Amino acid sequence: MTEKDTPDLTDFRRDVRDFIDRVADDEIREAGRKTTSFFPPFEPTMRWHRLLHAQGWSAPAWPLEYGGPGWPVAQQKAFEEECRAAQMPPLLPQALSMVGPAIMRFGTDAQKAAHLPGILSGENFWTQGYSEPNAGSDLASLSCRAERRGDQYVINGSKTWTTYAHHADRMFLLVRTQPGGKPQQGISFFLLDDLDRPGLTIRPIIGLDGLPEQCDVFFDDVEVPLDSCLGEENDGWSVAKYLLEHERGGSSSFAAHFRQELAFIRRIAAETGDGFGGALGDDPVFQQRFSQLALEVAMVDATEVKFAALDKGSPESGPMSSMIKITAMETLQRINELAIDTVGTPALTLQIDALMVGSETPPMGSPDTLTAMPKYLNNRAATIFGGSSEIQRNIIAKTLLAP
Amino acid sequence: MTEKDTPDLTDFRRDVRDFIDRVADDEIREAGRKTTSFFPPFEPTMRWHRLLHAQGWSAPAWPLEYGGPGWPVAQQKAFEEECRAAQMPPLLPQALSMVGPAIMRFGTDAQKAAHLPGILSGENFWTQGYSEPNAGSDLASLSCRAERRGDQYVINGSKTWTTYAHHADRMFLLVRTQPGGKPQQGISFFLLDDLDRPGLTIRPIIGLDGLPEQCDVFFDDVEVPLDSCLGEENDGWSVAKYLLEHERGGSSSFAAHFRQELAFIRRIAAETGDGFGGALGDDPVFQQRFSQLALEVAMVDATEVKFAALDKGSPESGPMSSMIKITAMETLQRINELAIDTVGTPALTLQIDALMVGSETPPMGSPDTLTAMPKYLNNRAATIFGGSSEIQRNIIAKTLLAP
Amino acid sequence: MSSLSAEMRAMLDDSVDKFLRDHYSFDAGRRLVESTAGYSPAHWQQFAELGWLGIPFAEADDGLGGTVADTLGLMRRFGRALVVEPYLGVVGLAGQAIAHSSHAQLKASLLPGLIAGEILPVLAWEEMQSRGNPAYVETRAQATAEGWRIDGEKITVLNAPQATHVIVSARSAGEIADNAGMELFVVAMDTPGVTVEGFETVDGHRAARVRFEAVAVTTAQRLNAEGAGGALLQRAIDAGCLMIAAEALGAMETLLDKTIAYTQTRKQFGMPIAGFQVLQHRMVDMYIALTNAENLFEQTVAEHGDKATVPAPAAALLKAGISQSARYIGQQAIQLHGGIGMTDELDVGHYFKRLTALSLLFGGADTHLKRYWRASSGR
Amino acid sequence: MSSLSAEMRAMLDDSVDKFLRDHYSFDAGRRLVESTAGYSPAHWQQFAELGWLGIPFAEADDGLGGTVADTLGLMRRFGRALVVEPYLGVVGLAGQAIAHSSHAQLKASLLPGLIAGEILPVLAWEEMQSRGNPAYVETRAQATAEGWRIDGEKITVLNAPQATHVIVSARSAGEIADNAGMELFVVAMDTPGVTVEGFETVDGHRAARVRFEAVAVTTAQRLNAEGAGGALLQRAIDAGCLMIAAEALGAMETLLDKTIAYTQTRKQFGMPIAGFQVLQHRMVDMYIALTNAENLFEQTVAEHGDKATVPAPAAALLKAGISQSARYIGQQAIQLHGGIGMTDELDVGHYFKRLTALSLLFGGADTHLKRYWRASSGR
Repeated sequence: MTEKDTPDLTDFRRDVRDFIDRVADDEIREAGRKTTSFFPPFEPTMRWHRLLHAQGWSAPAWPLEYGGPGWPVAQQKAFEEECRAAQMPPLLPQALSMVGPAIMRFGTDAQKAAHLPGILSGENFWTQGYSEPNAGSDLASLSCRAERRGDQYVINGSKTWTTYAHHADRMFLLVRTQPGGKPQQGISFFLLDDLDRPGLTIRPIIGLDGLPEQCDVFFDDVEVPLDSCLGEENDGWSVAKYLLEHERGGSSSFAAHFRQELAFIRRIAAETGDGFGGALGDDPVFQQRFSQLALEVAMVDATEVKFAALDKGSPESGPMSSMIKITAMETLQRINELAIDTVGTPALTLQIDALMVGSETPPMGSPDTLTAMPKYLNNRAATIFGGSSEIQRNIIAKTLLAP
Repeated sequence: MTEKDTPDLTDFRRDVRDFIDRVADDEIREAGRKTTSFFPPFEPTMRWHRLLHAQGWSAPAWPLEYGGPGWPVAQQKAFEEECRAAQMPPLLPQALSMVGPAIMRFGTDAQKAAHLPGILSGENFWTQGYSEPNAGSDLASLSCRAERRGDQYVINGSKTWTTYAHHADRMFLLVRTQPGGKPQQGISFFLLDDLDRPGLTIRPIIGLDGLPEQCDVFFDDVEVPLDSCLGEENDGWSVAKYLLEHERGGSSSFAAHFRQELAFIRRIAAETGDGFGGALGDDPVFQQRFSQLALEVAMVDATEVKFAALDKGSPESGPMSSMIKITAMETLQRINELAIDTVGTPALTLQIDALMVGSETPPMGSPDTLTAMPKYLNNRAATIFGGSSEIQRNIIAKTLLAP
Repeated sequence: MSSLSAEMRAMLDDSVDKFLRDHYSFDAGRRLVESTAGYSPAHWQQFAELGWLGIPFAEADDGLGGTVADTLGLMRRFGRALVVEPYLGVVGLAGQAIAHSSHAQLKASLLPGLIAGEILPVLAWEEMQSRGNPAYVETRAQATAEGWRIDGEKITVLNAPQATHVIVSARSAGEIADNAGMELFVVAMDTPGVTVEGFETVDGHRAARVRFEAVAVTTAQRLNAEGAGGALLQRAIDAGCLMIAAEALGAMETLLDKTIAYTQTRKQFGMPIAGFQVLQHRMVDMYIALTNAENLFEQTVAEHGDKATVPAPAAALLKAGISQSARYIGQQAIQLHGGIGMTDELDVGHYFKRLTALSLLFGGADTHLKRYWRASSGR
Repeated sequence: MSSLSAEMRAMLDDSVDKFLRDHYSFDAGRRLVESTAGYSPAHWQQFAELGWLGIPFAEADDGLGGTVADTLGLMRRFGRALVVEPYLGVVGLAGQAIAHSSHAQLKASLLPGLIAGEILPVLAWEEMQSRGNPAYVETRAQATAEGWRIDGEKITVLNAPQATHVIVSARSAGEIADNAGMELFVVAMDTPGVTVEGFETVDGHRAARVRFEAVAVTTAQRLNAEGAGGALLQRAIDAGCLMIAAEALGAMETLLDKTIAYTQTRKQFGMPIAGFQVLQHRMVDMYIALTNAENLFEQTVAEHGDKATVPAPAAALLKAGISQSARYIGQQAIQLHGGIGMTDELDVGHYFKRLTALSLLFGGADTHLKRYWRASSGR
């Protein structure tokens, strides 16, 4: 990796490592080690976000004018790689990588001023309200609605799969502001700057790993101001589309993440028996599965690099962002599956207590094996959320087969 | 395998082996070794058919009344296994396993008398005329038509993928006898007892291996007698459906065939270097691919046994026959792919001359490797012919998702 | 394959169906998972009264006179209902080790209690480095003046927190992965030196790490003739593999049914999602995976279910096949359910987790494909 | 990655496109395959005149002053048009071995002739047991009074029936798979003791088994310093791998385009078969396989294309990735074309066969994944 860096990046990488050594406390490090999905433990991760902000590094991909560091793509990638290599928790994407760029693109000056600083600093955390019980893959069929009543909108309906809503103080959501017409029409993109409102209820959903990560959010005559709308009223679909592509494109580097997961598997295999007195890591069958995944990760890396260099409006950009989502998420699932196969039956131990940051409960067996099963379970969602693999293939097919 | 046989079958197996030792000549054996698709070299295979007939063994699955040996399923399987183990060419299925059973089921006494003895004896060979250039997966859209003119039908149109039509003296085919209505309606199933007719032209098609196996057949005002119809006029679809299910169900044992292919790969791997001075057969990565295929073959075997015991009219029978087709053909393709990977670049040598039965041209390198590439190439058709894998999945889906 | 009459088996199947219908709704099962014991002792007593605990044991030992093959209908139904009672560990693994013991007196002292539901022995064979190979045993059995001293650690001992006795494999001689030189001792859980570190598994079952530190046992506690515990252990594990194959098939067929039903109800883009060809073919592939695994299972049971052991090549292929289809069907059931499949509330995720566990128990697909090669090469 | 100017590369690409458009229809290519020579010597002369044979050679040697990276645009276009001229074997494999030879005089005596199209040297490295490992060499080079004596047999020597010289790898010292102790000799085809058993390959190219029996050569024919031929050979093969990666990408993108076009034309069940979701997703997966392979290729070339050798881990992953995508795209192109794809008449089958060959040349995916592990473990 390092050999292709210019000398500047080598210095920069050292600065990042030094910074991490200096400021990351034990809990932040523990949160990094105990991250078992795309959403790391909330409190320590937000603290890490704020520490990075103090250094000016919280939003590597943001433009200078909004407080980004103005790094070229290679430097962003180097930063990501160093943070991953040091096992820092990845910053939560909802605010920084999702609603933030949408506000930059579509927001009024007032909206930018009201929301971007808190996103950048990590003072606020946003949850995403897109899916509904009857609008998953078919997002355009959503029915949560907002009606104007005087100088307010009144929201009724519900949202589901709102990540960390129980930790969030802000929310962006899609609501129907005009019934009838085509399904995509009449949808608006709302920004809620306060979730502590009458009629708004949040209910955490317990996931396969036994922990809450997603939530249901219910709206019962919830009043929000008229300036809640990002972009034009009834034109929220354009905002959502922009945001989805931005998200799929991988503002973060999947390859750096996956290489860390592979390193983790390799370490476990070196310590695990093969049942005949040798190490599993010396078993050519293990090695071949591992190498196959290294190939897939190299492809994810190459495609991310290519995508980063693409003009985001170009015709290739849409299909390639879907392609990254498919390839990366399916690769991740295979990596997670190799991890549980490498750990073997010790992966079956349920260790909810030991997984809590700051927990006194030690992991059973090797600490390396603690997260294998929760990752395997949680990341089954990786081919479902943010547009399922099937939907992504439909999207690519549309372009590929266009006459 | 042998341990589950009753003592009778053990004797029977020995009888089969003795018979093969006694009567199979060198060319028949060579034809077995040089079979590179589901269709073995024509002449020696038909001779083997006639030799088996003289022993009463040409049609193991036929009922006694039509000249079958009346063997139970286990004995048929044992017979098939012994023939495969001795690398005899498999008998051609078009007459014995396809049109034969259809004539038994739908034929008049006259038709049975006219056709079944020649099928049983191997005196006649039948080709199948189903597909047309514009009617492949969508067979019901066929347009080859027969009109009554006086006491004749007159056929116009064409058929394609007619296997060994250039060797055949008879042909069964689907023709449209009544235009309009639903696509499946108005189709008749014809038996042609002579291909040497004015207006009938046969053109062999060269395949991926460089050899002719399939043909185009063109009909230009070809006259055939009115009694050519098997079953009711315009009801040929019922006959074709019966026949397709019968065919898919595997009247022959795929598992026995595939086990022989695996044995062949194992032998090659034992003789092939791993590039470091050892044998490829000792490479655990090779062993794992091999074992995975052994698992798939065991499943094909188990499913064939289950299917053989099923009542052919039962509701499970249709989907299971499609399932066998899918599983067996996809497994075969993976076996053929492992074979070329095992042989390596010597598989690239084009050896059309050496592949001819009776050829003076010796194979280049080990004779075991001669057929690897032609099999790989030819058997790409295995998931296309007789209803593609996609069509088979559609068929299963219909049953599986029936309310 | 079966020693019980067809009528008897049908009666058993019916009694299992009835019991599960009455007592084992998904919610009822969840309550048992969340209970301290992790199963229902009352249910266990009923299993005993219904004769289920005695199915694979000789009538002379108070059993029903059946074989392991006769438990498979029950296990399949247990798979459909996500039953958490320790049937696999107690009746299957430990029960088979005891039932085929060469030590008649020890057997007679244990089996009636097991069948009556009074004692719950379990089997401790797996070790940190054994990766599905029962012959790999680091745990030592050293001869002492009074008998034997056992030292070692066993992992993933199924149902150990619920057990009264543990049968432990220990090495008295031979190299680390030799089949010879192995002993199986029956040890009461409260024996000094035995430490049980119990836990819940991701699929709601119970297991433990069990440590043996200078545990003193006598030769009277040994199930096998000296050094010959390997074959007995393999027989018990073969039985366990058949039983979890049946359980996995029950879970897989349930998941496929639920997935088909869900996709026919769930509407997106104005139609049931079962209308999309890609999802149809996915379900077809699930059906194919299930049916091929089921047929292989039935063939293996028909050919070998009544023998002392399933030949290693056949046993290995079956476990590999079950592990792979369990993975595929579990994963696709989640995928086709979408987000709702990821929740603790819906049963689908629990079937998925149980299948994940079954795919790993006794060694996964990779392990068994390697075992197949070794066995079919005569090694 | 490139030593030529962007203008120069664009000019070359244009000249290749124009030539292929004018001279390389599918039918014209088939006629060359069926000809005795298996290629067109006249085309070859044109390649020389157009400067193509000199692309990756220094200007001092009469070349264009480019690198292997500069041949990749041409190779990709050759892949699209199924070109059978011996560019890979002569300019790529043999050319690179000569160009980086430490033996200046030998190099000077060969390169101008190669670039002028007057001599066609090829590279004989593969052996019956070498399975993609160039270091595995049984062929012996024994020192004699006059120089060396070579004995051994090489397989799949690309373009050997068309060649004037063969560069042969032979072992003068070391163990059977050592990289050290290897020599590369340039041998004229008509040297006594050299036997060429030529054949056509399934993909319409030409190759041969070449036997060396007591072939006498002098040290002046050796391209490397004593025992140091291994690195030179690896460099030539690395170049060959990059070149066939480009060729494979050209063939894959053509197959995908043809498949998309065919499915939009071919009607079944009253609609173009491209309307079926299952086939749409299949083509999406072909597109994904192609694009990921292409991106990995571009990244590898950008990072390492100008270096002496591609680091082994990156080279291994690229070849493995190209082999796998070549298989997948080739197989699915046939499947989606149906029966017509199985015929010799249609070009689709010929692309499929070329991709099959490219997946096997220089070692297949399994071989290179193993190589990746070894290299990334520092072995």
